[in-house]
Amino acid sequence: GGGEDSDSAATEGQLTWSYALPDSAPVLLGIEEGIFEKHGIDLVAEEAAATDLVGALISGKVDLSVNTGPGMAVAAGQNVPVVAVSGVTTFEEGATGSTGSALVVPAGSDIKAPKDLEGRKVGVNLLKSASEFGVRQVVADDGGDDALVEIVEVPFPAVADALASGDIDAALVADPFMTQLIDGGAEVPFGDPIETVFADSPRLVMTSTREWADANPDTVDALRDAVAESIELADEDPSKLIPIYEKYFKMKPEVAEATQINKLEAGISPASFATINDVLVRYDGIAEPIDVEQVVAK
Amino acid sequence: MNQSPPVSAVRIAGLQQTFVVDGVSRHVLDGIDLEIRTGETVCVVGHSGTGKSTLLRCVAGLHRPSGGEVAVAGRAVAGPPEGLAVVFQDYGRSLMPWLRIRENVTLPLRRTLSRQDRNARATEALAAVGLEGVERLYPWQVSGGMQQRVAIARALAYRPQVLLMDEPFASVDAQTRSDLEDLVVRIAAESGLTLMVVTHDIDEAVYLGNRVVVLAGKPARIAADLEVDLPSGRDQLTTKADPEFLRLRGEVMSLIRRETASIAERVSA
Amino acid sequence: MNQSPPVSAVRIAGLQQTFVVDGVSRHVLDGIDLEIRTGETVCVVGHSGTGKSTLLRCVAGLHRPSGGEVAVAGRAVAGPPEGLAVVFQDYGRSLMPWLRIRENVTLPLRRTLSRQDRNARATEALAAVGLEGVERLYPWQVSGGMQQRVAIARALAYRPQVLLMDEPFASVDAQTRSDLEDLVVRIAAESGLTLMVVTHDIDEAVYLGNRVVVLAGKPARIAADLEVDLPSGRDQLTTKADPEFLRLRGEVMSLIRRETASIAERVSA
Amino acid sequence: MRRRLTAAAVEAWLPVALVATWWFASASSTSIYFPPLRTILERFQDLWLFERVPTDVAFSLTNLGLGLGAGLVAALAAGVVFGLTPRIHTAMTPVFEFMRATPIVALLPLIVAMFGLGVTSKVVIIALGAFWPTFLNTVDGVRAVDPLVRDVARTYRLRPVTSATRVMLPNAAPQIMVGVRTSVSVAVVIMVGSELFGSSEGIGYFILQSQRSYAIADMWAGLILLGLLGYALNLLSAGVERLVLSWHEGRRTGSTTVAAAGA
Amino acid sequence: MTVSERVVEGRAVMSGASQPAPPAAARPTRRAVPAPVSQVAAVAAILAVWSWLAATDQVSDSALAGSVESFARLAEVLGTSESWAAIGQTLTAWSISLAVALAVAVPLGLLLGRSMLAYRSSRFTIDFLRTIPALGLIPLAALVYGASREAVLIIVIPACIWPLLLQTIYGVRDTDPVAIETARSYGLGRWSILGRVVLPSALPYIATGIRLSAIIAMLVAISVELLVLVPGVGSLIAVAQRNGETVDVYAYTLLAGFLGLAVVLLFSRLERRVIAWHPSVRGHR
Ligand SMILES: Nc1ncnc2c1ncn2[C@@H]1O[C@H](COP(=O)(O)OP(=O)(O)OP(=O)(O)O)[C@@H](O)[C@H]1O
Ligand SMILES: Nc1ncnc2c1ncn2[C@@H]1O[C@H](COP(=O)(O)OP(=O)(O)OP(=O)(O)O)[C@@H](O)[C@H]1O
Ligand SMILES: [Mg+2]
Ligand SMILES: [Mg+2]
Repeated sequence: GGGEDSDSAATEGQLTWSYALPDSAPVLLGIEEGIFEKHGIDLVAEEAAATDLVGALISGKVDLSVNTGPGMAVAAGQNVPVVAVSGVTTFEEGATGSTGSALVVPAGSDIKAPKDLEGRKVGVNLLKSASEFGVRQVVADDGGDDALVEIVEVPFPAVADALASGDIDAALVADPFMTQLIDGGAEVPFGDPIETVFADSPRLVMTSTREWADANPDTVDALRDAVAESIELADEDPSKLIPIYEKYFKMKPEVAEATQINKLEAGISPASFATINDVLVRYDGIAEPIDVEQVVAK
Repeated sequence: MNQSPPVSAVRIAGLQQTFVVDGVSRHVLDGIDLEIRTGETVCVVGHSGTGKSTLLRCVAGLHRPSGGEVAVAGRAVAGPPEGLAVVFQDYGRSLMPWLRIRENVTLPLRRTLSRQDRNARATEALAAVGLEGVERLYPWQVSGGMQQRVAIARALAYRPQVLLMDEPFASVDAQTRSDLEDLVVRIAAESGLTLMVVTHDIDEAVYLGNRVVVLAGKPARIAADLEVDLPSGRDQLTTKADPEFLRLRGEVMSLIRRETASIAERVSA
Repeated sequence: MNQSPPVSAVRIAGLQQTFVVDGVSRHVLDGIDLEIRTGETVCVVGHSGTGKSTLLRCVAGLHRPSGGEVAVAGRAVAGPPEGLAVVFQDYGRSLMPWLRIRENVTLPLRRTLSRQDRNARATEALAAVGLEGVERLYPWQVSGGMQQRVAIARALAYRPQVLLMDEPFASVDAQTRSDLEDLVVRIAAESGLTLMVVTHDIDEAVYLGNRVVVLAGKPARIAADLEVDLPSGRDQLTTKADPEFLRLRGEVMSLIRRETASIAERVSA
Repeated sequence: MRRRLTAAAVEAWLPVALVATWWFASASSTSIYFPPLRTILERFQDLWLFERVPTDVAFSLTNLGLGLGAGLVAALAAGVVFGLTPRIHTAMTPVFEFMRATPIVALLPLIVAMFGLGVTSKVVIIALGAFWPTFLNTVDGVRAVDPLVRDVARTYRLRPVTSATRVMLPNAAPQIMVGVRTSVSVAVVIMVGSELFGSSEGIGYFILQSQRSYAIADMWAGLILLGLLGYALNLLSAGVERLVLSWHEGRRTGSTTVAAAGA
Repeated sequence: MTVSERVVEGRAVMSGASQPAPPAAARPTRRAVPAPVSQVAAVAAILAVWSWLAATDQVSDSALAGSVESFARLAEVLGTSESWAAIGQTLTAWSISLAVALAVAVPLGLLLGRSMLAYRSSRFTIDFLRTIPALGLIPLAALVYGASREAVLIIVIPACIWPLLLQTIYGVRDTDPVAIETARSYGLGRWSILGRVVLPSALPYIATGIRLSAIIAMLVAISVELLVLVPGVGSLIAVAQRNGETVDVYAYTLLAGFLGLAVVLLFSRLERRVIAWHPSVRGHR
């Protein structure tokens, strides 16, 4: 059950799950379609803010949450006992053919390759996240010095003006802002650095505390199966996700229609954390590589 | 209404004042007509609560009258007129507690005088009212009577053409009071100041005034307007013993008494 | 110090008061000794700024004296004593602007009386000072003299054993003033009230007091303590014409004058 | 000497007691969000004494100083005008109150769009936040001026500037000061918020980054720094207050009454 | 009813206060522009600036929506039960916070304002805590209480206690010493003086504090809702922002602004009643 005095609707046998990011949509689809019920799981979904995915979990307010691969690594690096129960998406583009995010520059910018970002200012939505690490890594991979790139946090709605005024020279943005910017003439010189860097690393994973996972191995298995089955369903027909976006993320139909979904992947291989370890250690996201066993539920 | 000749410093015509409290009108002044010539001293007497202060405030342009007209130096009063100073009845509250006594006195002089001149004037005016060595104190550090004299000094230092004083000597001892009376008489004579003094001391009214105006009734009207026919070089001893002084004093007293039912009569027990 | 007998309502011994302003000591009261018997009326006179109000505040327990002792009803004063009321010189500020006049008067009665009794007392006391029909106004809606009378009514309604009044009639007209004087004399006689009145009106001091204390000097001491030997059934006309009255009045006046250099002499002209 | 010791003891006992309580209560804490105070203080020493002072602290304090200064000056000027001019007050109140009630978090993109990502937009939102408490108190303080004092100013026909600086502002000063002190702490809070975006340094930035990377002891160390900063700023405003309001304190306490003869 | 009622040419129009009666009809009067007209003019001016900013290329569409669209959308969302539920949730959190703040800050402020000892003892602690930013504590609140109303309250309550506490302390200290001496000399006890003299005299300060805190409570509640996605007006804004629906963002922001305005108007009216005696309300004598 949920936390002892949680005011969520969780009753005996129910599991509460706080979701965030449109990548959660396949799981929500599974709930809608009764897949979780079929596996004997009564999953209640509650939306959470993207910046607050660990707190409620640790305090026992919810049983399950979501996180990103790099986010989990950072948490594990500080000994936060969060484990991945199941994967949902990776950083690769999915059936819709786009990750829905990219690095954009103003029309006519002389930034053509990652190395050109040296000495420039790049806006990202969240620092110390895959966005920042991705940008730094592509610059390094291109033979540049990422220390010369200044990365600042810019809220998506402000990116257009920040680019226009020259406050920043490039920005890593996601939809629907990416499409708006491109429609407005912005250019995408070299794709999505996050995808480039992290590729098949887990993007969205479903998480729980280690304690919970250890105590409920059967439920963990059932959850994995249910997620896998939900993903299969979404993979077969991505259009099924559109009503989910509308219902759970309150998107307008046009926006829901245009929303991209990354590659769906329920499994988490230990190897898939190799890149994350590598990159995060390099950029001080974590002090030393994490033990993958430590972040994936058995 | 006909144009007032410039010789009248204050002209009040058909003045009415009404306050509305909790929806009930309190009619305080009704049809006051009064003309004060330049250089004249008019004392206003009347029992407590008649409307003396209200009248003064209308002249000072602090109340908009409900009816009638007030003109000072020939110009209709809409706000406080130029060259007019007021010594308020509530002198304590009229001093700024954040300013030292000297600064309180020099405050109105900032428009016109240099700092040095201001200070000189303040020292002079304070000395004139018998206050020396208190320039650097705050108003709340001196006694009630001293505060009242600071307020008087402030008005004198301003050198107004028209000076309105509301019970200006109420809080000082008898000796200081007569000294201040003489001071005011002398300044009025020397500088052609037009003076309107509200007082509840009938001796003082007759001693100071060229005219004594008795305010009485509810709403208040001018019950009497008496010329004081005393020699102009007044002094406390001879003037107050003058038979004319005593006659006027008696007359004013009886006029007021007629209007005022004695409290004693009204008290039940 | 020896135990004071209960008959003395107020006993002041060796009272000293010093204010330190900007590091400079201003020595105001020095070695005041005064004993007021129960039921006695003592008037304190002295020129403006001598320290009369300061003395009163020490008796009321509002100032801690710098030296000496004050006892009221045989008990040393540390804070305001029981059964003592004060009418402040600064009456305007002593009324609470957020309370209507009736509530201002009943405020001190809340401890002891029911609402109905309180209101009855207030109405009675207000009537006694000549204020009717103003119970529901706020203090700032009535004239200065009326405010002063509200403060007096509040003190009377409280029915204190010891009443301290600081220039209580300074802002009322002559007629009301004599009525109030008589009222106070009558109440004092009827109820055995011990009264200490600061006044700058020498006539009033002699008329009201069983004793007149003259405060003078810098720092102030008691320059004279005169018994007033007038018949106790006083009235404004006969008492004030009594030769003894006139003699005392003259004596007090000359005592004060001796101490006060006339302002006129000090003004440089 | 003795008196001074007593005064110090009075000031200090509560903070000391609270810190002690925190120290012992957290000593064996294993909660990641509530690390032992000892750990926090160690981090505090490492971080703020004085490694990050020239960068984060200097950056934040500059923004704070500029924003607070601009906000307070604007608040005083506008407060006097509004307080003295009922017509302006009446006309502008709905607009002002509406603006005041608009959540700035929702308008961050607009502010970035208008003032850029640099220091300007940070200073602007700090100024905006610091404006209100002082402004409201100034308006109310000026409007509360004793009517008689206002009459004095009018009859002596003081120049508007004299009237504002010598009469209205000093009269409102006690109330203005409380506004200023609220403004100061609001400004610190908003300074932290302003470093939510477009920053790569600053105390607020540091705290938020620590939080996101689960360096919770660092976050607490940052919060403690802010508290100390707030206290220091308050000392500063209390000093200003002592200067500005000495008359007020004297009148209130009658502090000029001193028992000279060793009573 | 508008705030303009509070001041009509510097005089209060209300029961309890008094004013010189209006001049006789014959007198030429210089009437001011009626309050509503000037207010509408001011609002129109602001709307014009907004429309101009939105219409020109000063600011991109993703940062600023047009004024007409935003108001139209506001009217639309006001027709949905979802918005009303959100308003209800925000107002509940707001009213609880303000009530708690009042219940704590005013008595505590009275105590600290009257007792130098208590004030000195707590000065450091208060100044220290006052400056710890609510924003920094949001994750902690979310940790302990999740995305729930408690998380909002735990942040909002302190945020509105501090200003109110400070205002009360200063208001208490501004009580006229003569008034206190009067009360003392009439033997009023400690508590009577506190309740009958000090509190009424501090009310104008407290009233300012309440108006400050009321808005702070609203702003912080909405911000917490926005950042932690606690249901309420704030979470509506957050969702709209995430989905890039600028018009919605502005519609809900307007909604928040109007909520605040309503609150201020309510308190201004209350204030006029409670401190009818005060010069700022009774106007000019
Ligand atoms: N708080 C204070 N600080 C400094 N000096 C003070 C203070 N209060 C009174 N004094 C000084 O004490 C002296 C006596 O004041 P007090 O008010 O007792 O005079 P008083 O006899 O009542 O005069 P008055 O008749 O004018 O009211 C004055 O010179 C005054 O300056
Ligand atoms: N603001 C006001 N609101 C209502 N009534 C008022 C106001 N000001 C004055 N009054 C009333 O007007 C009347 C006259 O007041 P005013 O102050 O002019 O009297 P006064 O003649 O100066 O009396 P005093 O000698 O006692 O000072 C009083 O009855 C008073 O109640
Ligand atoms: Mg009067
Ligand atoms: Mg005195």
